[in-house]
Amino acid sequence: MIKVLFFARLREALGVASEELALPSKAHNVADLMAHLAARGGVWQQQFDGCVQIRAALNQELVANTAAIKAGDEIAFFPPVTGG
Amino acid sequence: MIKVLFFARLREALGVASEELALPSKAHNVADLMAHLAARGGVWQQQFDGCVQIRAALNQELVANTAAIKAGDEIAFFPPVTGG
Amino acid sequence: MAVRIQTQDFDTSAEITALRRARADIGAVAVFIGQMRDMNDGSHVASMTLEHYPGMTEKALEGIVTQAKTRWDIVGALVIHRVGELKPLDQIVLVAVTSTHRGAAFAACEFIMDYLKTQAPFWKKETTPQGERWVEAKVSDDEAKARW
Amino acid sequence: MAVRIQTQDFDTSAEITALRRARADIGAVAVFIGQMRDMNDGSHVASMTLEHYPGMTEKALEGIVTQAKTRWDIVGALVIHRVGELKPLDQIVLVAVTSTHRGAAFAACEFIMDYLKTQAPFWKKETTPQGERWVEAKVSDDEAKARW
Repeated sequence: MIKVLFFARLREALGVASEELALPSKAHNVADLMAHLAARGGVWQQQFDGCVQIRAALNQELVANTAAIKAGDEIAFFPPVTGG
Repeated sequence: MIKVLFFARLREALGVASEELALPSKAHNVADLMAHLAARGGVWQQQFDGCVQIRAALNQELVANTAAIKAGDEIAFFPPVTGG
Repeated sequence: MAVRIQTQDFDTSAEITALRRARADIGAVAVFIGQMRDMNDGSHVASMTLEHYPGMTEKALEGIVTQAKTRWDIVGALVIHRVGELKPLDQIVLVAVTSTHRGAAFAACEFIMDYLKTQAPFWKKETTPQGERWVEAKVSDDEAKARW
Repeated sequence: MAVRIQTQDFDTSAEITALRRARADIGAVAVFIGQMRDMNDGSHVASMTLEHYPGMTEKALEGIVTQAKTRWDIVGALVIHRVGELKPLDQIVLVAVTSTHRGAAFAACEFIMDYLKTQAPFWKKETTPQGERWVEAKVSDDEAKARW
Protein backbone atom coordinates (compact mmCIF):
# COMPACT_ATOMS: atom_id res chain seq x y z
CA MET A 1 0.00 0.00 0.00
CA ILE A 2 0.97 3.63 -0.51
CA LYS A 3 -0.53 6.77 0.98
CA VAL A 4 -1.33 9.58 -1.44
CA LEU A 5 -2.12 13.13 -0.25
CA PHE A 6 -3.55 16.10 -2.14
CA PHE A 7 -3.36 19.73 -1.00
CA ALA A 8 -4.84 23.15 -1.69
CA ARG A 9 -6.31 23.76 -5.15
CA LEU A 10 -5.66 20.14 -6.12
CA ARG A 11 -7.43 18.77 -3.03
CA GLU A 12 -10.44 20.96 -3.82
CA ALA A 13 -10.52 20.01 -7.51
CA LEU A 14 -10.36 16.28 -6.76
CA GLY A 15 -12.59 16.41 -3.70
CA VAL A 16 -10.12 14.11 -1.95
CA ALA A 17 -7.53 14.95 0.73
CA SER A 18 -5.88 11.54 0.97
CA GLU A 19 -6.26 7.93 0.00
CA GLU A 20 -4.49 4.64 0.58
CA LEU A 21 -4.07 2.39 -2.40
CA ALA A 22 -2.09 -0.62 -3.52
CA LEU A 23 1.07 0.42 -5.36
CA PRO A 24 0.00 0.14 -9.03
CA SER A 25 2.05 -2.62 -10.69
CA LYS A 26 3.48 -0.32 -13.38
CA ALA A 27 4.15 2.62 -11.02
CA HIS A 28 7.90 2.66 -10.51
CA ASN A 29 8.23 6.38 -10.00
CA VAL A 30 6.20 9.51 -9.26
CA ALA A 31 5.44 10.19 -12.94
CA ASP A 32 4.05 6.64 -13.30
CA LEU A 33 1.76 7.25 -10.33
CA MET A 34 0.57 10.51 -11.87
CA ALA A 35 -0.22 8.67 -15.13
CA HIS A 36 -2.11 6.09 -13.11
CA LEU A 37 -4.19 8.80 -11.43
CA ALA A 38 -4.82 10.58 -14.78
CA ALA A 39 -6.13 7.31 -16.21
CA ARG A 40 -9.07 7.54 -13.80
CA GLY A 41 -10.50 10.14 -16.17
CA GLY A 42 -12.66 13.17 -15.33
CA VAL A 43 -11.14 15.64 -12.87
CA TRP A 44 -8.24 13.22 -12.34
CA GLN A 45 -7.30 13.41 -15.99
CA GLN A 46 -7.72 17.21 -15.99
CA GLN A 47 -5.39 17.63 -13.01
CA PHE A 48 -2.77 15.01 -13.88
CA ASP A 49 -2.54 15.25 -17.67
CA GLY A 50 0.47 17.54 -17.42
CA CYS A 51 -1.28 20.84 -18.11
CA VAL A 52 -1.64 21.84 -14.46
CA GLN A 53 1.55 22.62 -12.52
CA ILE A 54 1.87 19.98 -9.83
CA ARG A 55 4.68 19.48 -7.34
CA ALA A 56 5.36 16.14 -5.67
CA ALA A 57 6.76 15.20 -2.28
CA LEU A 58 7.95 11.69 -1.46
CA ASN A 59 7.95 10.86 2.24
CA GLN A 60 7.67 14.58 2.97
CA GLU A 61 10.57 15.72 0.78
CA LEU A 62 10.16 17.65 -2.47
CA VAL A 63 11.18 15.37 -5.37
CA ALA A 64 11.33 15.34 -9.15
CA ASN A 65 8.79 13.16 -10.98
CA THR A 66 11.55 10.67 -11.72
CA ALA A 67 11.86 9.73 -8.03
CA ALA A 68 11.32 5.98 -7.49
CA ILE A 69 8.42 4.91 -5.27
CA LYS A 70 7.74 1.70 -3.37
CA ALA A 71 5.13 0.18 -1.08
CA GLY A 72 4.87 2.03 2.23
CA ASP A 73 5.70 5.42 0.74
CA GLU A 74 3.78 8.63 1.39
CA ILE A 75 3.41 10.61 -1.83
CA ALA A 76 1.88 14.08 -1.85
CA PHE A 77 0.76 16.20 -4.81
CA PHE A 78 0.13 19.93 -4.63
CA PRO A 79 0.38 23.23 -6.52
CA PRO A 80 3.52 25.39 -6.26
CA VAL A 81 3.75 26.65 -2.68
CA THR A 82 2.71 30.18 -1.67
CA GLY A 83 3.61 30.63 1.99
CA GLY A 84 5.59 33.35 3.72
CA MET B 1 35.07 83.13 14.40
CA ILE B 2 34.77 79.42 13.81
CA LYS B 3 33.75 76.65 16.17
CA VAL B 4 35.99 73.62 16.33
CA LEU B 5 34.90 70.36 18.00
CA PHE B 6 36.92 67.28 18.96
CA PHE B 7 35.47 63.85 19.71
CA ALA B 8 36.40 60.51 21.24
CA ARG B 9 40.09 59.55 21.28
CA LEU B 10 41.03 62.91 19.81
CA ARG B 11 39.10 64.85 22.48
CA GLU B 12 40.83 62.86 25.19
CA ALA B 13 44.30 63.27 23.67
CA LEU B 14 43.90 67.03 23.31
CA GLY B 15 42.04 67.53 26.57
CA VAL B 16 39.65 69.82 24.71
CA ALA B 17 36.09 69.16 23.55
CA SER B 18 35.51 72.41 21.68
CA GLU B 19 36.88 75.86 21.16
CA GLU B 20 35.95 79.04 19.34
CA LEU B 21 38.69 80.79 17.47
CA ALA B 22 39.16 83.43 14.82
CA LEU B 23 39.44 81.89 11.36
CA PRO B 24 43.24 81.74 10.83
CA SER B 25 44.15 84.05 7.94
CA LYS B 26 45.79 81.28 5.90
CA ALA B 27 43.10 78.68 6.62
CA HIS B 28 41.08 78.39 3.43
CA ASN B 29 40.11 74.76 3.82
CA VAL B 30 39.99 71.94 6.37
CA ALA B 31 43.57 70.83 5.69
CA ASP B 32 44.81 74.39 6.34
CA LEU B 33 43.01 74.41 9.68
CA MET B 34 44.60 71.06 10.59
CA ALA B 35 48.03 72.47 9.77
CA HIS B 36 47.24 75.50 11.93
CA LEU B 37 46.33 73.23 14.85
CA ALA B 38 49.43 71.03 14.33
CA ALA B 39 51.59 74.18 14.51
CA ARG B 40 50.59 74.55 18.17
CA GLY B 41 53.10 71.75 18.86
CA GLY B 42 52.95 69.07 21.56
CA VAL B 43 49.85 66.86 21.50
CA TRP B 44 48.39 69.07 18.75
CA GLN B 45 51.28 68.29 16.48
CA GLN B 46 51.10 64.59 17.35
CA GLN B 47 47.41 64.39 16.50
CA PHE B 48 47.36 66.63 13.43
CA ASP B 49 50.69 65.84 11.74
CA GLY B 50 48.98 63.34 9.41
CA CYS B 51 50.02 60.13 11.18
CA VAL B 52 46.77 59.71 13.08
CA GLN B 53 43.62 58.95 11.07
CA ILE B 54 41.30 61.91 11.49
CA ARG B 55 37.93 62.51 9.85
CA ALA B 56 36.44 65.97 9.46
CA ALA B 57 32.89 67.27 9.42
CA LEU B 58 31.99 70.73 8.19
CA ASN B 59 28.72 72.08 9.56
CA GLN B 60 27.83 68.54 10.59
CA GLU B 61 28.50 66.87 7.24
CA LEU B 62 31.43 64.55 6.58
CA VAL B 63 33.86 66.28 4.20
CA ALA B 64 37.23 65.78 2.54
CA ASN B 65 40.13 67.87 3.82
CA THR B 66 39.90 70.00 0.70
CA ALA B 67 36.52 71.43 1.77
CA ALA B 68 36.62 75.24 1.97
CA ILE B 69 35.91 76.86 5.33
CA LYS B 70 34.76 80.33 6.27
CA ALA B 71 33.90 82.38 9.34
CA GLY B 72 30.84 81.05 11.15
CA ASP B 73 31.51 77.43 10.27
CA GLU B 74 31.42 74.53 12.71
CA ILE B 75 34.30 72.17 12.02
CA ALA B 76 34.62 68.85 13.87
CA PHE B 77 37.56 66.45 13.99
CA PHE B 78 37.29 62.84 15.13
CA PRO B 79 38.61 59.30 14.60
CA PRO B 80 36.86 56.94 12.15
CA VAL B 81 33.41 56.19 13.55
CA THR B 82 32.60 52.95 15.38
CA GLY B 83 28.86 52.96 16.08
CA GLY B 84 26.22 50.37 15.35
CA MET C 1 17.16 26.18 16.25
CA ALA C 2 13.41 26.16 16.30
CA VAL C 3 10.57 25.93 13.86
CA ARG C 4 6.97 26.48 14.88
CA ILE C 5 3.70 26.24 12.98
CA GLN C 6 0.86 27.85 14.91
CA THR C 7 -2.51 29.52 14.53
CA GLN C 8 -1.88 32.14 17.23
CA ASP C 9 0.02 35.40 16.82
CA PHE C 10 3.61 35.92 18.05
CA ASP C 11 5.42 38.66 19.97
CA THR C 12 8.63 39.59 18.17
CA SER C 13 10.44 41.05 21.21
CA ALA C 14 9.70 37.99 23.34
CA GLU C 15 10.76 35.60 20.59
CA ILE C 16 14.03 37.45 20.03
CA THR C 17 14.77 37.49 23.75
CA ALA C 18 14.16 33.74 23.94
CA LEU C 19 16.30 33.12 20.84
CA ARG C 20 19.20 35.16 22.24
CA ARG C 21 19.07 33.17 25.49
CA ALA C 22 21.31 35.74 27.17
CA ARG C 23 24.26 34.79 24.96
CA ALA C 24 26.72 37.68 25.04
CA ASP C 25 28.64 36.32 22.04
CA ILE C 26 25.73 37.38 19.83
CA GLY C 27 26.25 40.81 18.30
CA ALA C 28 23.63 40.78 15.57
CA VAL C 29 19.98 39.80 15.20
CA ALA C 30 18.38 39.97 11.74
CA VAL C 31 14.62 39.64 11.68
CA PHE C 32 11.97 39.42 9.01
CA ILE C 33 8.24 39.72 9.62
CA GLY C 34 5.74 39.07 6.87
CA GLN C 35 2.33 40.57 7.39
CA MET C 36 -0.91 40.28 5.49
CA ARG C 37 -1.75 43.00 2.97
CA ASP C 38 -5.29 44.03 2.06
CA MET C 39 -4.49 44.08 -1.67
CA ASN C 40 -3.03 41.35 -3.90
CA ASP C 41 -2.88 41.17 -7.68
CA GLY C 42 -5.19 44.18 -7.93
CA SER C 43 -7.98 42.86 -5.72
CA HIS C 44 -8.99 43.78 -2.22
CA VAL C 45 -8.46 40.83 0.11
CA ALA C 46 -10.79 40.52 3.10
CA SER C 47 -9.25 37.41 4.63
CA MET C 48 -6.94 34.55 3.86
CA THR C 49 -6.71 30.90 4.86
CA LEU C 50 -3.29 29.31 5.10
CA GLU C 51 -3.21 25.55 4.48
CA HIS C 52 -0.09 23.46 5.08
CA TYR C 53 1.19 19.89 5.01
CA PRO C 54 1.66 18.89 8.67
CA GLY C 55 4.84 16.95 9.15
CA MET C 56 6.46 17.97 5.90
CA THR C 57 6.21 21.67 6.77
CA GLU C 58 8.32 21.27 9.90
CA LYS C 59 10.84 19.04 8.08
CA ALA C 60 11.13 21.47 5.19
CA LEU C 61 11.68 24.47 7.48
CA GLU C 62 14.19 22.59 9.63
CA GLY C 63 16.02 21.58 6.46
CA ILE C 64 16.17 25.20 5.31
CA VAL C 65 17.47 26.36 8.70
CA THR C 66 20.10 23.60 8.69
CA GLN C 67 21.24 24.68 5.24
CA ALA C 68 21.53 28.28 6.45
CA LYS C 69 23.58 27.14 9.43
CA THR C 70 25.91 25.22 7.11
CA ARG C 71 26.42 28.17 4.80
CA TRP C 72 26.81 31.00 7.32
CA ASP C 73 28.37 31.36 10.74
CA ILE C 74 25.18 31.87 12.72
CA VAL C 75 24.38 31.11 16.35
CA GLY C 76 20.65 30.42 16.21
CA ALA C 77 17.59 30.73 14.01
CA LEU C 78 13.86 30.76 14.58
CA VAL C 79 11.02 30.37 12.10
CA ILE C 80 7.40 30.84 13.14
CA HIS C 81 4.72 30.47 10.46
CA ARG C 82 1.04 30.91 11.14
CA VAL C 83 -1.69 28.79 9.55
CA GLY C 84 -5.48 29.02 9.52
CA GLU C 85 -7.52 32.15 8.89
CA LEU C 86 -5.78 35.53 8.85
CA LYS C 87 -6.94 39.11 8.29
CA PRO C 88 -5.13 42.09 6.74
CA LEU C 89 -2.51 43.52 9.17
CA ASP C 90 -2.08 40.11 10.81
CA GLN C 91 1.47 38.84 11.13
CA ILE C 92 2.10 35.74 8.99
CA VAL C 93 5.71 34.74 9.44
CA LEU C 94 8.71 35.54 11.63
CA VAL C 95 12.29 34.62 10.75
CA ALA C 96 15.00 35.62 13.24
CA VAL C 97 18.72 34.80 13.00
CA THR C 98 21.43 35.54 15.55
CA SER C 99 25.16 35.70 14.87
CA THR C 100 28.36 37.30 16.05
CA HIS C 101 28.48 39.70 13.10
CA ARG C 102 25.74 41.25 11.01
CA GLY C 103 26.66 40.03 7.52
CA ALA C 104 25.91 36.40 8.31
CA ALA C 105 22.68 37.27 10.12
CA PHE C 106 21.32 39.32 7.22
CA ALA C 107 22.28 36.76 4.58
CA ALA C 108 20.92 33.75 6.48
CA CYS C 109 17.65 35.54 7.30
CA GLU C 110 17.00 36.49 3.67
CA PHE C 111 18.07 33.02 2.47
CA ILE C 112 15.61 31.35 4.86
CA MET C 113 12.77 33.58 3.63
CA ASP C 114 13.59 32.99 -0.05
CA TYR C 115 13.72 29.22 0.47
CA LEU C 116 10.61 29.18 2.64
CA LYS C 117 8.70 30.98 -0.15
CA THR C 118 9.50 28.28 -2.71
CA GLN C 119 10.15 25.09 -0.68
CA ALA C 120 7.89 25.02 2.37
CA PRO C 121 4.43 23.49 1.80
CA PHE C 122 2.07 26.36 2.56
CA TRP C 123 -0.78 27.52 0.35
CA LYS C 124 -2.81 30.71 0.63
CA LYS C 125 -6.46 31.03 -0.30
CA GLU C 126 -7.82 34.57 -0.40
CA THR C 127 -11.35 35.88 0.01
CA THR C 128 -11.93 38.78 -2.40
CA PRO C 129 -15.06 40.66 -3.55
CA GLN C 130 -14.99 38.30 -6.58
CA GLY C 131 -15.00 35.23 -4.32
CA GLU C 132 -12.34 32.84 -3.07
CA ARG C 133 -9.14 32.19 -5.00
CA TRP C 134 -5.90 30.33 -4.47
CA VAL C 135 -2.84 32.56 -4.60
CA GLU C 136 -0.58 31.89 -7.60
CA ALA C 137 3.11 31.21 -7.04
CA LYS C 138 5.33 34.06 -8.21
CA VAL C 139 8.20 33.74 -10.68
CA SER C 140 9.98 36.47 -8.68
CA ASP C 141 10.13 34.09 -5.71
CA ASP C 142 11.85 31.42 -7.81
CA GLU C 143 14.29 34.06 -9.00
CA ALA C 144 14.96 35.20 -5.44
CA LYS C 145 15.78 31.63 -4.43
CA ALA C 146 18.00 31.08 -7.47
CA ARG C 147 20.36 33.85 -6.31
CA TRP C 148 21.77 31.78 -3.47
CA MET D 1 10.75 58.18 8.89
CA ALA D 2 12.26 58.54 12.31
CA VAL D 3 15.68 58.67 13.87
CA ARG D 4 16.19 58.59 17.62
CA ILE D 5 19.28 58.84 19.79
CA GLN D 6 18.57 57.78 23.35
CA THR D 7 20.16 56.36 26.49
CA GLN D 8 17.19 54.12 27.35
CA ASP D 9 16.47 50.67 25.93
CA PHE D 10 13.83 50.02 23.24
CA ASP D 11 11.10 47.43 22.74
CA THR D 12 11.31 45.98 19.25
CA SER D 13 7.68 44.80 19.03
CA ALA D 14 6.32 48.18 20.13
CA GLU D 15 8.62 50.04 17.73
CA ILE D 16 7.58 47.83 14.80
CA THR D 17 3.91 48.25 15.63
CA ALA D 18 4.33 52.04 15.73
CA LEU D 19 6.30 52.02 12.47
CA ARG D 20 3.64 49.95 10.68
CA ARG D 21 0.92 52.36 11.82
CA ALA D 22 -1.74 49.84 10.83
CA ARG D 23 -0.91 50.20 7.15
CA ALA D 24 -2.25 47.14 5.36
CA ASP D 25 -0.20 47.90 2.22
CA ILE D 26 2.91 46.81 4.13
CA GLY D 27 3.77 43.17 3.53
CA ALA D 28 7.35 43.07 4.81
CA VAL D 29 9.28 44.32 7.82
CA ALA D 30 13.05 43.82 7.91
CA VAL D 31 14.70 44.48 11.25
CA PHE D 32 18.24 44.55 12.56
CA ILE D 33 19.20 44.68 16.21
CA GLY D 34 22.79 45.17 17.28
CA GLN D 35 23.60 44.04 20.79
CA MET D 36 26.69 44.35 22.93
CA ARG D 37 29.06 41.39 23.05
CA ASP D 38 31.23 40.54 26.03
CA MET D 39 34.28 39.88 23.84
CA ASN D 40 35.94 42.11 21.25
CA ASP D 41 39.33 41.74 19.58
CA GLY D 42 40.22 38.95 21.98
CA SER D 43 39.50 40.82 25.20
CA HIS D 44 36.66 40.50 27.65
CA VAL D 45 34.61 43.69 27.69
CA ALA D 46 32.91 44.62 30.95
CA SER D 47 31.17 47.78 29.74
CA MET D 48 31.17 50.29 26.94
CA THR D 49 30.52 54.00 26.60
CA LEU D 50 29.02 55.29 23.39
CA GLU D 51 29.89 58.89 22.54
CA HIS D 52 28.27 60.77 19.68
CA TYR D 53 28.13 64.17 17.99
CA PRO D 54 24.72 65.63 18.89
CA GLY D 55 23.15 67.36 15.92
CA MET D 56 25.34 65.72 13.31
CA THR D 57 24.29 62.22 14.38
CA GLU D 58 20.64 62.88 13.66
CA LYS D 59 21.46 64.61 10.36
CA ALA D 60 23.72 61.75 9.27
CA LEU D 61 21.14 59.09 10.09
CA GLU D 62 18.32 61.03 8.43
CA GLY D 63 20.53 61.42 5.35
CA ILE D 64 21.17 57.66 5.26
CA VAL D 65 17.44 56.88 5.60
CA THR D 66 16.62 59.38 2.84
CA GLN D 67 19.17 57.70 0.57
CA ALA D 68 17.62 54.31 1.30
CA LYS D 69 14.17 55.68 0.47
CA THR D 70 15.48 57.04 -2.83
CA ARG D 71 17.08 53.74 -3.81
CA TRP D 72 14.38 51.27 -2.74
CA ASP D 73 10.60 51.27 -2.74
CA ILE D 74 10.09 51.32 1.01
CA VAL D 75 7.20 52.65 3.08
CA GLY D 76 8.94 53.65 6.31
CA ALA D 77 12.17 53.33 8.25
CA LEU D 78 13.20 53.72 11.86
CA VAL D 79 16.66 53.99 13.38
CA ILE D 80 17.18 53.99 17.14
CA HIS D 81 20.75 54.21 18.45
CA ARG D 82 21.61 54.21 22.11
CA VAL D 83 24.40 56.30 23.67
CA GLY D 84 25.96 56.40 27.11
CA GLU D 85 27.09 53.42 29.14
CA LEU D 86 26.10 49.93 28.01
CA LYS D 87 26.75 46.42 29.35
CA PRO D 88 27.11 43.10 27.51
CA LEU D 89 23.71 41.81 26.29
CA ASP D 90 22.35 45.37 26.08
CA GLN D 91 20.71 46.34 22.82
CA ILE D 92 22.68 49.05 20.97
CA VAL D 93 20.87 49.78 17.72
CA LEU D 94 17.57 49.04 15.99
CA VAL D 95 16.96 49.49 12.28
CA ALA D 96 13.50 48.61 10.95
CA VAL D 97 12.25 49.06 7.39
CA THR D 98 8.74 48.44 6.05
CA SER D 99 7.79 47.85 2.44
CA THR D 100 5.24 46.15 0.23
CA HIS D 101 7.65 43.34 -0.73
CA ARG D 102 10.53 41.78 1.14
CA GLY D 103 13.43 42.41 -1.26
CA ALA D 104 13.36 46.18 -0.78
CA ALA D 105 12.98 45.87 3.00
CA PHE D 106 16.00 43.56 3.35
CA ALA D 107 18.22 45.63 1.06
CA ALA D 108 17.34 48.97 2.64
CA CYS D 109 17.79 47.62 6.18
CA GLU D 110 21.26 46.25 5.44
CA PHE D 111 22.21 49.39 3.51
CA ILE D 112 21.23 51.60 6.45
CA MET D 113 23.31 49.47 8.85
CA ASP D 114 26.36 49.47 6.55
CA TYR D 115 26.18 53.23 6.12
CA LEU D 116 25.52 53.85 9.81
CA LYS D 117 28.67 51.87 10.66
CA THR D 118 30.90 54.11 8.54
CA GLN D 119 29.09 57.47 8.33
CA ALA D 120 27.28 58.16 11.59
CA PRO D 121 29.36 59.90 14.29
CA PHE D 122 29.38 57.36 17.13
CA TRP D 123 32.45 56.15 18.98
CA LYS D 124 32.75 53.23 21.37
CA LYS D 125 35.07 53.10 24.35
CA GLU D 126 35.40 49.73 26.04
CA THR D 127 36.37 48.80 29.58
CA THR D 128 38.52 45.65 29.54
CA PRO D 129 40.69 43.92 32.19
CA GLN D 130 43.63 45.81 30.58
CA GLY D 131 41.87 49.15 31.07
CA GLU D 132 39.86 51.45 28.83
CA ARG D 133 40.33 51.53 25.07
CA TRP D 134 38.69 53.14 22.07
CA VAL D 135 37.33 50.66 19.56
CA GLU D 136 39.17 50.71 16.24
CA ALA D 137 37.19 51.14 13.01
CA LYS D 138 37.07 47.97 10.91
CA VAL D 139 38.15 47.69 7.29
CA SER D 140 35.35 45.14 6.83
CA ASP D 141 32.82 47.89 7.56
CA ASP D 142 34.27 50.07 4.80
CA GLU D 143 34.08 47.09 2.47
CA ALA D 144 30.48 46.40 3.45
CA LYS D 145 29.55 49.99 2.61
CA ALA D 146 31.44 49.90 -0.69
CA ARG D 147 29.16 47.11 -1.97
CA TRP D 148 26.16 49.42 -2.39
